[in-house]
Formats: sequence, C-alpha cells, structure tokens
Amino acid sequence: MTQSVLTADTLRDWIRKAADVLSENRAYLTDLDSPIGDADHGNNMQRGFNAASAALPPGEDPAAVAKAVAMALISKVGGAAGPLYGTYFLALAKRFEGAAPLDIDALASALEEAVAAVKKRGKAETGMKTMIDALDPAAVACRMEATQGGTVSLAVQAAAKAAEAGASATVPMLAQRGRASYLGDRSKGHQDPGATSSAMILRALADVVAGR
Amino acid sequence: MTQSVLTADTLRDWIRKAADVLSENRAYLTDLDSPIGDADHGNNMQRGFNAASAALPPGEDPAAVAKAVAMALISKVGGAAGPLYGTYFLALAKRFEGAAPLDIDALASALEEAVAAVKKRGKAETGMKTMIDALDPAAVACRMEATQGGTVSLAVQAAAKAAEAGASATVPMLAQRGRASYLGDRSKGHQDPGATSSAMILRALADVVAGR
Amino acid sequence: MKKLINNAEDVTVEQLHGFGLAHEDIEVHSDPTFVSAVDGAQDRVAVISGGGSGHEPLHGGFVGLGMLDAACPGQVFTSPTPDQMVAAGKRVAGDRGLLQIVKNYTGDVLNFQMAADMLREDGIEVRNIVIDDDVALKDSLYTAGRRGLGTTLIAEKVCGAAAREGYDLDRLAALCRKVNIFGKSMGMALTSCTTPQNGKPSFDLPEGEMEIGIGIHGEPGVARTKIKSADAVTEILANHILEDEAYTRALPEWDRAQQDWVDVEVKDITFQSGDQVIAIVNGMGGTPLSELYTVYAKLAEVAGRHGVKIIRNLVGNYITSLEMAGMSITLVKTDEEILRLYDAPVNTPALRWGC
Amino acid sequence: MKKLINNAEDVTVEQLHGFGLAHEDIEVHSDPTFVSAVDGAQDRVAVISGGGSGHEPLHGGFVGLGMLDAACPGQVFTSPTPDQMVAAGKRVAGDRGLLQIVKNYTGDVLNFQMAADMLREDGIEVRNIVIDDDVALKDSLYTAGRRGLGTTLIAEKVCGAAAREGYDLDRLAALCRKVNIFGKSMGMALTSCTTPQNGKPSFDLPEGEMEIGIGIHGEPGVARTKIKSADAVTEILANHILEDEAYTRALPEWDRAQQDWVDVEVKDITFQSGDQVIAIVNGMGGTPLSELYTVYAKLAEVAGRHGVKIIRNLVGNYITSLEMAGMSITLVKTDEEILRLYDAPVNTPALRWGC
Ligand SMILES: Nc1ncnc2c1ncn2[C@@H]1O[C@H](COP(=O)(O)OP(=O)(O)O)[C@@H](O)[C@H]1O
Ligand SMILES: Nc1ncnc2c1ncn2[C@@H]1O[C@H](COP(=O)(O)OP(=O)(O)O)[C@@H](O)[C@H]1O
Ligand SMILES: [Mg+2]
Ligand SMILES: [Mg+2]
Ligand SMILES: [Mg+2]
Ligand SMILES: [Mg+2]
Repeated sequence: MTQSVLTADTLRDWIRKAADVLSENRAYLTDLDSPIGDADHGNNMQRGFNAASAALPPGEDPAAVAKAVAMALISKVGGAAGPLYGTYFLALAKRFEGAAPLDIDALASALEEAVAAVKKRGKAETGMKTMIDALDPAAVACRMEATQGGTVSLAVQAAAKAAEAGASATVPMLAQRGRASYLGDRSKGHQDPGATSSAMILRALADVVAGR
Repeated sequence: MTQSVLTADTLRDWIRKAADVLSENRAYLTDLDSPIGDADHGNNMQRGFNAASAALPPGEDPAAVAKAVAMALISKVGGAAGPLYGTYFLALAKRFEGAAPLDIDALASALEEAVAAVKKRGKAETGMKTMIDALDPAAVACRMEATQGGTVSLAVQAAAKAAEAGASATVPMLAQRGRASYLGDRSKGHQDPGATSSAMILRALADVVAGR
Repeated sequence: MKKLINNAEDVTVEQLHGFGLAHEDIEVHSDPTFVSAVDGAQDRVAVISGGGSGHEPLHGGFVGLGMLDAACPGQVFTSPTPDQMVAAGKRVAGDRGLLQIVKNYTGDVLNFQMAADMLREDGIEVRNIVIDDDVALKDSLYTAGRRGLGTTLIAEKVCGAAAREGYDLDRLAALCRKVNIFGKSMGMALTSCTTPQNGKPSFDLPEGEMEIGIGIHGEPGVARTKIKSADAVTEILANHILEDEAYTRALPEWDRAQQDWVDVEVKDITFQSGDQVIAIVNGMGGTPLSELYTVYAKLAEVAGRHGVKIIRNLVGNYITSLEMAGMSITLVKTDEEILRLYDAPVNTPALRWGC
Repeated sequence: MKKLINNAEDVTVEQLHGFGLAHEDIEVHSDPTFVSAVDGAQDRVAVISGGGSGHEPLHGGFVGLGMLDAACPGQVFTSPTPDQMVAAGKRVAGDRGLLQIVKNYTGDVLNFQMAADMLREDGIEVRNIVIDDDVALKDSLYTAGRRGLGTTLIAEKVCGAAAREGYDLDRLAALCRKVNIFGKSMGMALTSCTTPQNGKPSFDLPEGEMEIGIGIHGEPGVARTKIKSADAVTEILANHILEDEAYTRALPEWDRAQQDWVDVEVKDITFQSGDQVIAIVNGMGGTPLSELYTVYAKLAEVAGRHGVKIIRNLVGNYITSLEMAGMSITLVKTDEEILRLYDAPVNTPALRWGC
C-alpha cells in the first residue's frame, strides 16, 4: 500500500533520491545546457542537491525539511537554477507549515504556490521553455487528482508524468527566458535543461512514494 | 657552350632564379623549419630573395651586384638566416671587387672566403647541422675543379651537387647551432632548413650558368 | 582538455588562493568565497560586484583602491550565491550603504537580489544596478534581455572613484545607471571554450566559422557566419553599437518607499556625432593581444566615420571566457563626470594608473 | 587558422597601426619599422630592445616612461633587421649613447650586432647586452646557448629606470649584465601556435601531452611528457630554476679598446636561502589568467621551501607565443639597486605604476 500523506521522512528520501538521480544525469543535463546554455546545469544541480541531502534536518516537520533544502539550494547552486529552485522549495515549506498531515490537497496547493513563486521570481510563464514548463503541468496534474479524490501516491505519479511530458514539450519551443533566449530561433529543437531536471526531481518523488 | 667567367648578368640571373626557386619551395623550407625550428625559414628566404631581386643594380660590376644582394638580405630577411646570408654575399662582393673577369679561381676563393665569414659570424663549423654543411662542401668542390683546371660551368655544377649532398647529410646530425640545437637529440632525423636553402641557391647558380 | 589546474572540481578555490598570495592588498575569504580590499569602506559607500568565474580579471582583478571593495566569484560560468554577497557586503560596507553592480544574467540578477534582501535585513542599505549593454540582443520582452558586457568594467571604475569622492548611495546608484545607459557592447567568438568541470568545449565551432553576438559564458552567439577578416568583423560589431537605437526596457531596482523590487523603465542613448567615448577592445582570453590592435584601428575608423571620437581606450583581456578566441567591443559615452571619475587614480591587479 | 587579421603577410604592420592609434605617447614608424616614445632620450642613455613579433606585449608594450625608449618588432617569430635598430637608435639616442637589450637567439644577436656596428659608424656609442636566462638548456658550447626569456622584461624595466636616474652607458651595461646573471627562467607549452603566414600549427602537440623547456617562438621544447597537474608542472620548472647551478658561458660584447666583438665570460648566480626575488608567472597567450594564479601559489610554496622569498610579482601575459597555451616562470634575485629601480615609476601600455 502507498501512503496517503507525505511525511518528513518521505521528503528526506525524496531529496536523497533526487540527488542520486541528478548526479547520475549530471553529464546529460550539462549536455542539454551546451547548445542553448552555458553547459553547467548538471554540475549546478548535482552540487546543489548533494548539499541539500547533506543538510537535511532530523525531525517530523516537513516544512523544516523543505526549508533546509531551499537554503542549501540557494547557497550552493548559483546560476539561475539556484534561486529558482530555492524559491520553489521555500514556497513548499511555507505551505507545509502547520499543514500536517500533508495530504493530497495540501500537496496540490503547495505545488501550485511553488510554481507561482517561481514564475514571479523569474518573470516567466508556461511556454517560455523553462522549468515552468515541467513544474506547471505537474501542479495541474496533482490538483486534478486531488479534485478527483485520488491518493497522494496517484497524485505524485501524475505529477511526474505531467512534468516529463512538459519537459519533452519544450523541444520545439522558442526560449523566452534564461540564456537560451539569447539564441532566438536557434533555441528551437533542444530540450530545456531546467525543465528536464524538474521532471527528474518530480519523478524522484513519485518513485520514493511508490517505495521504489 | 657554357661560360668560363661569371658576369654581372649571370649574377643577376642567379638571384632571380634563386628567388623563384625559394618562392616555389617556401612551404617546403618552412615545413623543414617546423620540427626543429620556428617554422619561418621559407617565409624568410622568399621575402629576402624577392627583395634582393628587386634591388639588383644595373652595370657590369659583379661586386656591386653581390653587395646589393647582401644589403637586401640583411635588411629584409631577419632571423638567423638574414645576417648569415648577408655575410655570405658581402664576402662574395669583397672577393669579386676588382677581380674581373671572374674566373674559376676567383670564384673558388670567393666561395671559400664567404663560407669562412659565415663560420666566423655564426661561430659554427661543419657538422653542426647548419647552412655551413652545404656551403662548405660547395666551396671545396669548386676549389677542386679549379685545381684540376676545370671551367666555371663545371665548378658551379660540382658546387651545387656537393651542397645538395651536404644538405642531405645533415639529416642524422645533432644540431649544435641555431634553434635546432635547443632540441638536443630530438634534432636528429631532420634535414636542416638552412642547408637546404643553401643547396637550392647554389643549384640555381649552376642552372643559370648551364643556361637552364 | 589542456589546462594548468589540479582539481577540476575546485579550480576557483586554488586559483583564488594564488590570487591572494600574489596581491598583498587583497584578502581572499572562503566559506563563503569572496575577495576584498584590505582597506574597508567604512566612511563611504561600498561598491561590490561578482559573477561566475572564468572571466578573469573580472571581477577580482578590479578590487582595490578606487574601484571595487569586494568581488564574489561563483563557480566557473555560474553566478555566485547570495551568501557570498552577504558576507562580502557585511565585510566592506559601513553606514553609508552598498552598491551592487550586477550583470544582466538571470542567475546574477536573482542571486544579487536575494543577497540584497538579506543584507537589508541586517540593516545595510543596498542598491542593485543592473548592467545590460549587449546590443546583439534586440528584444527584452521575449528574452532575458540584453546581457552585461564591457560597460560593467567602466561602471566599476567610475563608481569606485565616485565612492572615494564621497558620493552617497542614491547619487552613486544614479551614476551607475547613467554609465549603463551610456554604454553599448557586442562580442564575437572564433572558438568555443572548455570549463574544467566539463572537459570538452561548450559548443562546436568548426574551422572556418565564427559566432557573432556572444555573451561571456562560452555560449553560442545570436548568429553563426563564415569567418571574416578582422576589419569586416569589426565593422559589423562597431556599426551595431554605433547605430543601435535607443533601447527601452524595465530593470529591477529596489524601491525604498514601496519596500519591494519594482521594474524601472530605462532608456539607452543612441550615439551622436560629436560624442566622446571610452572604447574597450576586449579579448576573450585566447586571442593574442596583437590582434586586438588590428580591431582597435578599424574601430577608431568606424567611430570616426560616425563622428564619434575615442578619447580613452583599453585594449586587452578584461572580461574573458576562459581560453576562448574572440573579442568584444564596448563604447561608453563620456561626460565631464564620467571622464573625471574614469581618470581618477586606480590601483587594482588588472587596472592601475595615477598612483 | 582562426585569427582576427586582415592580411597574413602584413599582420605586424596592421597591428602596429592600431597600437600607435591606441597609445598617444608612442609613435609608430615604418620603413623601417619601429616604435618609440614621443619623449626622446637626448639627455640620458637610451634603451632599446626588439625581437620577432608574436610575443606581445613584449617589446612594444614596454615602451614609455621609465622603460624602453624604442622597440623594433620583426616579422612574426623572426628577428628584426639591423636597419630597424639603426633607425630607432638614431631617433632616440643622444650623446650619452645607447643600450640594446638582446635576447639570446642567433638571429637577434647577429642582427643587433650588425645594427650596433652601423650605429657606431654614425657616431653613436652602443652596448649590446645579451639576456640568456633559460635554464632548460644546460650547455652553451654545443648549442646556441640559453635563450632569453622573462628576465628580459625585468632588464628592460630596471635599465629604463636607471637610464632615467642618469646612469652612464658603462654603468647601465653593467647593471643589465647583473640582471641577466641574477635571473633564471623556464617555460612549458600545452599547445602549439599558428603563425599567420603558415596557417597551421608550428608543431603537433596531441591531447594529453605537453612540452617542457620551450622558448617563445612556437618551437618544441627540450622534452615532451604526459600532461601533469599544475602543481607538478610548477614543481618541475621551479626546482629547475631554484636548483640551477651557476652557469658559465661566453657572451659577445663590444670591446671599445679592441674595437671588436669579444666573448666575455659570464657566470650566473645560484639561488641561495635568504634571497629575495621578483617572480614572473608568464602566460604564453592562450592560457587563462586564472590558471596562472594556481601556478603562482605553488611557485611561492616551492620558493619558500628553498628559503627564497618572492617580494614582487607579475602574473599575466607578458612574453607570449601568439595563442599558445602554457606558461613560463622567471625568478630574478634582487638587491637594493634592482629593487629600487624596479619600484620606480613606469608608464607603458603593458606595465604601469607609480604615476
Ligand atoms: N526566468 C526563468 N524562469 C524560470 N526558469 C528559468 C528562468 N531562467 C532560466 N531558467 C531555467 O534555468 C535553467 C538553467 O539553469 P542553470 O544552467 O543551472 O543556470 P544558468 O542559466 O545560470 O547557467 C534553464 O534551463 C531554465 O529551465
Ligand atoms: N650559428 C649559425 N651558423 C650557421 N648557420 C646557422 C646558425 N644558426 C642558424 N643557422 C642556419 O639558419 C637556419 C635557420 O634560419 P631561419 O629559420 O631563417 O632563422 P631563425 O632560426 O632565426 O628562425 C638554420 O637552419 C641553419 O642552417
Ligand atoms: Mg547553465
Ligand atoms: Mg626559423
Ligand atoms: Mg551558468
Ligand atoms: Mg625565426
């Protein structure tokens, strides 16, 4: 049976899992960042999530975990991804605060508010070929499960799948934010590294919740 | 019939011919100067002999021609080859002075004195893998023809042949002067660019005298 | 990859260690990383900057008397993190506040904003001024906007001198904004470059081709063309700069009244006949100095044709992309104030005159 | 070949044109080619130098107040011709004579000798002092002798300052000789370089290999090895320099009594514990400045281990081989005289302090 609430333990496992996956995909993410960026996204994400893993606090409070992750990302990633992922986890932490147990509704709201915070911070919308294009559909999918009375487990599966589809959908897009936007039309035909790492992070959550 | 004395006209033809040959072999001489030098010998020689060609004075005086060549080489070649070839032609000019008609004995003395001047200027001896290894045997061969009562025509043929053999003989030598000497043992197995250009210059003289 | 390094993961640390040893007037701090001038800025406004590493001498090479008080280097080609600027700001700033000069890259802008927010909580008054002078990019609504290039260097020089003259924070921020709208740049690359972490070139640039309109992070430019002569390349860049129309965009600044970041509309100058400018012909790191002078000669000619006179110049490697071959051109219009401050004494590892 | 040039046959001319435009205090002359400081040296001894082009900023970048009065650039990697030095000498020298600082390459030595002979005929007293500081080469009898590397730069700085102090020609020549025997250098290359005329690299240096003991003309070094870490490479070079035994050789100097060139026996120092030195970590042109600081850190450590203290340093591209990646290290022992003259004001395109 999968859980129907998220615990601080699950969050810790999530971040550790994400760190592993991002490390394994360091070269891949950096390669994605070569033709349309500055070839560092994998390095940044590996460094950041390793630091986040190392900074995970003990205890039962999901908000404290998310906040520690945010602070580690902010102080270790740098680049555009650092503050943006930091903002994402800060927003999660804010929503998690006092929301125990963390059920599917709280999760859906958290993902929605987190993506909204990232949009505001980066002045970006969906369709601009950024991490938003993975994070936004993930939040939408999670909310849909919540509305249909689904479980946290189903919700995070749906979110991961939506994020992956969203990342793939960035390929033909014209970049309008981040470094890729400097390339104009030449940005088309490449998958956005940030959307890809977002999909990996959400897939890590789904896997952890599914006990994988 | 070939000539038995050298005239100012022959000297002018010589320099023009040498300029052509060195231009044709620019890349080859520079390539020889790559593994054991600084990859400019062909460029230097082409520049110098083109300038010498352009500076050839009219008139009947072989010394004046040789002197003009020397001055052009000194002011246009640079590098090691410039002053050394300049010295060579200055010494020729000195010997040519008042030596009209320029017969085989005068020519033999001129080549001997020219190579001696280059040795002194560059503190080099035969066997050190330099232009001396072509210029020296050429002078010796010319002197031998003179001793045997040969013609200027035979003498310059013999000189060219000896210079070519001398240039080939530099291949196994350990360089002891010029840039190649910095390489120590690694200088072995390469033909010296300066010896090669010397052989070309003397071959040009032989060809011109032979009416080729 | 052919580099004089020991540990690819740690290059900036080992490089900064040597930098500190070589320059007695500069302190290198770690955890978090920043460099600062040994003399603080207690009695005047402090000026700091920072950005990814790999652009040396920018920014550390411009720390010292009459220029930056501190610089925060990130990982290679990666913006520094806010904790670096917070530590640097606390170290060098006194009661008169802190100016952060920020190049317009999403990462730099966001990290310096977060740093400003944190410093403000610590009671330090901070202004961030964003430099976005890269005329290769035309649009700001549908892109991340123009990048910060060589005008950054002039802003650091001029603002450093002004801080020494006693400008207060508002006046200094206004000056920095002016330098930004007075300056325009554009760059090109003949080769890519290799970050130590990646070990292979950031992009492919075959023999015979070049990139026009590059930034400084080893990223491709806005267009790829056949290699042209130095004169032709210079004509393209110089004309883009000299004929660039006034560019209007919104740049984020801290609004003290609203206590929030607001978008301030900023409008560039267009160069006019009669303008006097500071010119930079900047090498990207792998182009011989001698070649930059060929570019300078043509630049002076093209500027002259537009009635624009170069009255000061810097020719050399100032804002680099590791060992990339290529160059960028910057022109900054001067007025009496900018010229006086530019000419003021400066003593940093990479720029020195008047003392 | 990827270069910012127009005409491969004429690069030095077009580059010098830009150099002259960029630096108002320097005049560029053609037919024959040389650059000179606008202020002459009528009331003091003049100091000139020169060598092949492709080593920029050497030598032209060191023309100006307190350093060289003129520099004679040859074709790329080819010694200049005597007519250049003759014209330069006549332009800048007054009654007090002329010092020519010559790097020990056969071509440079011979061309500067010829120039000295011609200038002497024109009534100008000339001394040539040869710099041969490259410890990579051990032998002088069976080779062209040690090459001139970074000590040249210190000789130019120190002698330029001494000329300004009013040293006469003999004293200046003696000082230059002292700097030469106080200085030792060694270099290495990670890549080859391409002269504009040839359009392809001067030699092959595959991925994973480097050359140790190179000169500055894109020629291979004395040995080829696998690429090592920056620390390991620095250890090799620094130890060679610091442990190099006193080197005795004959260098050609003009003998006024004999009115001829004579071979003067010259003997180097060996570094001793307690020595205080000027250090140069010199980039070959294509190595990022940041990497040179890693080398500097290790150099300071190795020197310290030998009891040798670095009291001044230059880290940057000073004597280059076009876009070659690599570096050379120079240590020059100081005494009160050398240090005073090194610290004296200098204002040239590539070196400036104290004014
Ligand atoms: N304004 C923005 N809003 C949202 N995401 C952005 C924005 N700018 C960049 N990104 C994301 O950041 C990713 C790049 O991250 P990274 O390579 O780590 O930083 P940098 O671009 O500074 O090198 C992009 O692929 C994109 O998904
Ligand atoms: N000391 C010397 N004596 C005689 N010939 C020499 C000497 N040094 C160099 N050479 C000759 O000069 C040639 C190199 O000429 P060049 O490449 O034009 O000059 P550089 O070595 O200055 O680049 C060598 O191949 C050698 O034959
Ligand atoms: Mg990136
Ligand atoms: Mg040569
Ligand atoms: Mg980056
Ligand atoms: Mg040469």
